[in-house]
Amino acid sequence: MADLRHLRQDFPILDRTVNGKRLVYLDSAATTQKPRSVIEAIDHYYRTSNANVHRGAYTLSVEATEAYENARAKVADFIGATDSDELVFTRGTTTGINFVAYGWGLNHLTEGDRIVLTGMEHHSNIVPWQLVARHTGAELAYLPINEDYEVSLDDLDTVVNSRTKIVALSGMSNVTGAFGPVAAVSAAARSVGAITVVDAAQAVPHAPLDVALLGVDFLAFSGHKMLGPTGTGGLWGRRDRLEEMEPTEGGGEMISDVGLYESTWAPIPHKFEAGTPNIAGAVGLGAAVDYLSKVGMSEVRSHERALTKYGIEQLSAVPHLTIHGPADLDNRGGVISFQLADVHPHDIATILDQEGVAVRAGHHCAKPLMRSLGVPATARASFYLYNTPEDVDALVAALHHALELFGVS
Amino acid sequence: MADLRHLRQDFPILDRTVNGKRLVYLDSAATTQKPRSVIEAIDHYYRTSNANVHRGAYTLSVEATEAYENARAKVADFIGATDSDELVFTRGTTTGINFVAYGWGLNHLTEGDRIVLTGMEHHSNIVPWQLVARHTGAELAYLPINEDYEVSLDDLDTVVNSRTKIVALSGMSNVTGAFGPVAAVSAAARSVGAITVVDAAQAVPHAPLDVALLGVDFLAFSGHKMLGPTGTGGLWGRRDRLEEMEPTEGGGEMISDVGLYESTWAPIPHKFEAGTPNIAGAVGLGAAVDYLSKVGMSEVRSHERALTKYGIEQLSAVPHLTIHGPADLDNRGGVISFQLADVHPHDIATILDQEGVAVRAGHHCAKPLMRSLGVPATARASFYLYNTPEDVDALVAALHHALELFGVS
Amino acid sequence: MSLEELYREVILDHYRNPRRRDALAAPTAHAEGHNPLCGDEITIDVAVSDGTLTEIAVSGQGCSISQASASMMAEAVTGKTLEEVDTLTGQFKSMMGIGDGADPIDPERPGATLGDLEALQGVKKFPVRIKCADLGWTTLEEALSSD
Amino acid sequence: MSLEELYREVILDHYRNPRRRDALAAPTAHAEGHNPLCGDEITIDVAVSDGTLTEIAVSGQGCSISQASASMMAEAVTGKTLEEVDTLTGQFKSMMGIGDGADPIDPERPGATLGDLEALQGVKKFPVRIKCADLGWTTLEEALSSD
Ligand SMILES: Cc1ncc(COP(=O)(O)O)c(C=O)c1O
Ligand SMILES: Cc1ncc(COP(=O)(O)O)c(C=O)c1O
Repeated sequence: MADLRHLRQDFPILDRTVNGKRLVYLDSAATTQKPRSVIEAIDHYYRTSNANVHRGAYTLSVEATEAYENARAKVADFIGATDSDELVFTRGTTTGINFVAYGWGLNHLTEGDRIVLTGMEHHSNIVPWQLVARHTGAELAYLPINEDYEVSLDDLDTVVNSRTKIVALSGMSNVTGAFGPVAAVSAAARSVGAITVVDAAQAVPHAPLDVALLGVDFLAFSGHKMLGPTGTGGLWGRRDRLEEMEPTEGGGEMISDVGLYESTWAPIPHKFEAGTPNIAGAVGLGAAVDYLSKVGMSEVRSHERALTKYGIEQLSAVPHLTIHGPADLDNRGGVISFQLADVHPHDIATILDQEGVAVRAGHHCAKPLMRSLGVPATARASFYLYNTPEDVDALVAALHHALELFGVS
Repeated sequence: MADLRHLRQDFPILDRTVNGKRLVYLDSAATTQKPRSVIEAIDHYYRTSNANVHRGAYTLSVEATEAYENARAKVADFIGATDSDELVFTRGTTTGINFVAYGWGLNHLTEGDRIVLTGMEHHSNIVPWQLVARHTGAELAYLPINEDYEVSLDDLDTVVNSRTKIVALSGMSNVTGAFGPVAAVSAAARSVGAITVVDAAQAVPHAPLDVALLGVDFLAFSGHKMLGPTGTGGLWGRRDRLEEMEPTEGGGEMISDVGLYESTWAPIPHKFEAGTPNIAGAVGLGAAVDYLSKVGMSEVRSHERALTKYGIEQLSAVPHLTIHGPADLDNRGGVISFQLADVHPHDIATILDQEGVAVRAGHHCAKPLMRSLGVPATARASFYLYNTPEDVDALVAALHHALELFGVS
Repeated sequence: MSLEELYREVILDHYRNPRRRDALAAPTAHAEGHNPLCGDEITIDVAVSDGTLTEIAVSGQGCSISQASASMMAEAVTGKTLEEVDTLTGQFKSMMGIGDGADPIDPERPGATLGDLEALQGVKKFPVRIKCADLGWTTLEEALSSD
Repeated sequence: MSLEELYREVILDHYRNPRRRDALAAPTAHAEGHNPLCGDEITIDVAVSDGTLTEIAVSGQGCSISQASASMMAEAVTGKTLEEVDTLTGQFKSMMGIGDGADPIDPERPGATLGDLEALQGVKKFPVRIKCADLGWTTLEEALSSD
């Protein structure tokens, strides 16, 4: 396992205790902890350069604009975008997907057109399409998951049919950890002239990714899931797609001219950034990307792969424990959902919390997937670069305690 | 003048120099500086309690949820809302107005309906309505400004006619400082069954405000213009209006149930908060509101009123200087836009910057208003609680230098 | 805060063997409750006649606390007058530290008024789980008010 | 960074008395430039015949730098071949520290190649204003490429 243990000291929160125990944070799929460099970048911004960006002819505003646009360049570079105009700052993955749904979907879909999703999507990649389908008369169709928890490609050619205009899928499930078949699906989409939208909330933070090679049209991700501040994220889009997309928020900064009755838009990416942006957030996200780049995304991936291997092994040895997720480590990331006997996931979370172990319990904003799994909720442990095998051990020990409390043996 | 000089030490950035001079920050209408308590609240959140909110059964997540929801209660209370469910966290005023335009406007407007705006609106309170008008076939109508830079009520009863469904106006212009006639206009709106939407970006930060007394339906404001973090804001709406409003972003947290083809929504305010919110931002905004409450909003207002009086007096004594804004101090806030001879506003900003004085130059995201004023751009000085008469003096001295450089006497 | 105090045997028993699950032949009211924060669900049918809650059927899914609380509640309210149900609901909420406090209980001896339901008092020390314990009761209130 | 270096007399003169404002009788190309960051605007008409920029008309509004730069540019390019205009544009951008550097100038003696335009070299020390100085040139490039 790539030993990244020395990184833990960069994360102040990992020093705290919970219920008298060392904090064992296993909920990075929900949001990640922040290294000192990110916290300090925000702090430094407010103490030295805070001003509104653009249209400012004074030093502070120039500094703030540079900090903001430099962050854009860094984040664009991090995902392999050669043109930083293709990177729109958003509040998170959810906002990014909604922008595409409303901004591109609304004016490209008509009655009877098809939007294809998969059976493992997060609500963020379902609800916006339902809303847009309702507005346009388009229909939704799903690529289901198979018994290996992977998106089934059996009916790819019939599901992605000639009426299909948009295919939207996750790069990695936040429930099962399964990678989405982005390459196969986007090829099918291209062959019928449809665009591909990737929900990369779990993909961008955990492995090297290069949008220039992916062959997709849009890709949305969240800054707060990759060491960055809350309220940040990015939407990458191919230049021509962004240019044919309508803005979904109107206001300052996104305009070229405003008349009483008509307005014209600024060039991309500003067209999609109405109003004062989350400047300190972007600066913090830039620092997060610096941190990740220094560690190296291949290191992050191999660390998590090894930790997932260890986690699956150890959890599989816990009696009455079932894991919902692919066995193939090359086809999954560091998210492990499980059931433990008849102990409800919320009870698991409460019991683990007493031992300082933080896991998430619930439907993980993926109710349709939960229905396929046949469970209303799971408990979920998810890893990041700061986790260690000892964290897995603490989890396993606490699960044994849960079995005891529930009198299961 | 309410002497708030002692507050300056709470703002670390005010210690910095710009081009070798003391920073004289006169651009608070664009964004405000942050007191130490706000910067530290964000820092503290990330160091001790960072986790995703809601659906978390572990300690950290409960703490984060409490911090987030406590911030909501504080902000709601700050604007006089008795029911904190009526306060939706947004990214800023722009997002708030867009939510109302798309969420309420789209499903309440039909062809031929009217949306009434005023001649002194910010692009944020124009462009969303233009977009929604285009989608619905509604028309826009304007209450113009008069020679005192105030919204003219002469034709109120004919402009706000029986087809009017929405009236949207600013509580205070970010260009002229003029207060908007919210009471008169909302009464007219009510009498024809229209709703009133207030752009309170410049109103909430600078004077006491009580939504329970205002008699309006929606009110949007920005956290970053009231000492809070960038990327924060609030949309207040009357409960019944929020309930009849559609969500404009779909995703996690805002749902009650999600099926493959249909979903149902969570109760307000969560219905409007799709995805992971800007948790640290909300916490910082809560700290900002604590700070302002401690100072007292009446104090803030009287300090700014006195400073504006002094500013207008001193600026009026500068040769070749014209102020665009009402003379009546009871009808205006601490924003002073001006022209100086034939020195272009950008040149003014550049020259002032050499003296450490930060003012904004441009159209201030209010192009229609600039056209009424007959100028393409103005220079603008705007005040907040940390400004002093010495700041005005530094501004005036630098303006004299500008006249010299341009050889005007 | 001890977990043993939370997961009392009687709670696990109600969780595993929930009472009053059988559908009613002739319900007079119905409500569905949902805890959006965790996803727990409770569905309630009641039959009320002459001011008395004569029968109740509970179904749902969720954590041990929400399901056990609803099950115990079902036992406790059957055969009671609506007024008694109302008082009991108030007393339960008092024990949880929520509600309007109009129906206080003796905090030293909750069992004296609440019987088996006393077992749920450990929940109070786990604030996130209070909503779980309360879900059945809130759903019952809704069913009775929709009547 | 001295303001006196930025606001040279020749710049203020071009700002106040912009050259080549008269509309062209028969323009062969047209472009409108806009600096979204500050709102400055430049509109250009040109007449090109036999590879030579025979006439130009400039209008617009904005800061002294953008307007003076466009005015000086108009003077400088009139009567030049398109190739010469292209080289001059490259040299101007080199002086501003932008562009591809294909047309270098002697940094010690910019006036040797740029003449009056040399007065704009102070702009380089005010990074926000570089876009202002460049606006006219970019607009001219657009007009010529739309040809
Ligand atoms: C009057 C007015 N309305 C709206 C806005 C937009 O606010 P924000 O940029 O925070 O969305 C501003 C600030 O620029 C403003 O001054
Ligand atoms: C796969 C996936 N998509 C989308 C989201 C939504 O991200 P955000 O809440 O940052 O908008 C998440 C995170 O919850 C996720 O895991």
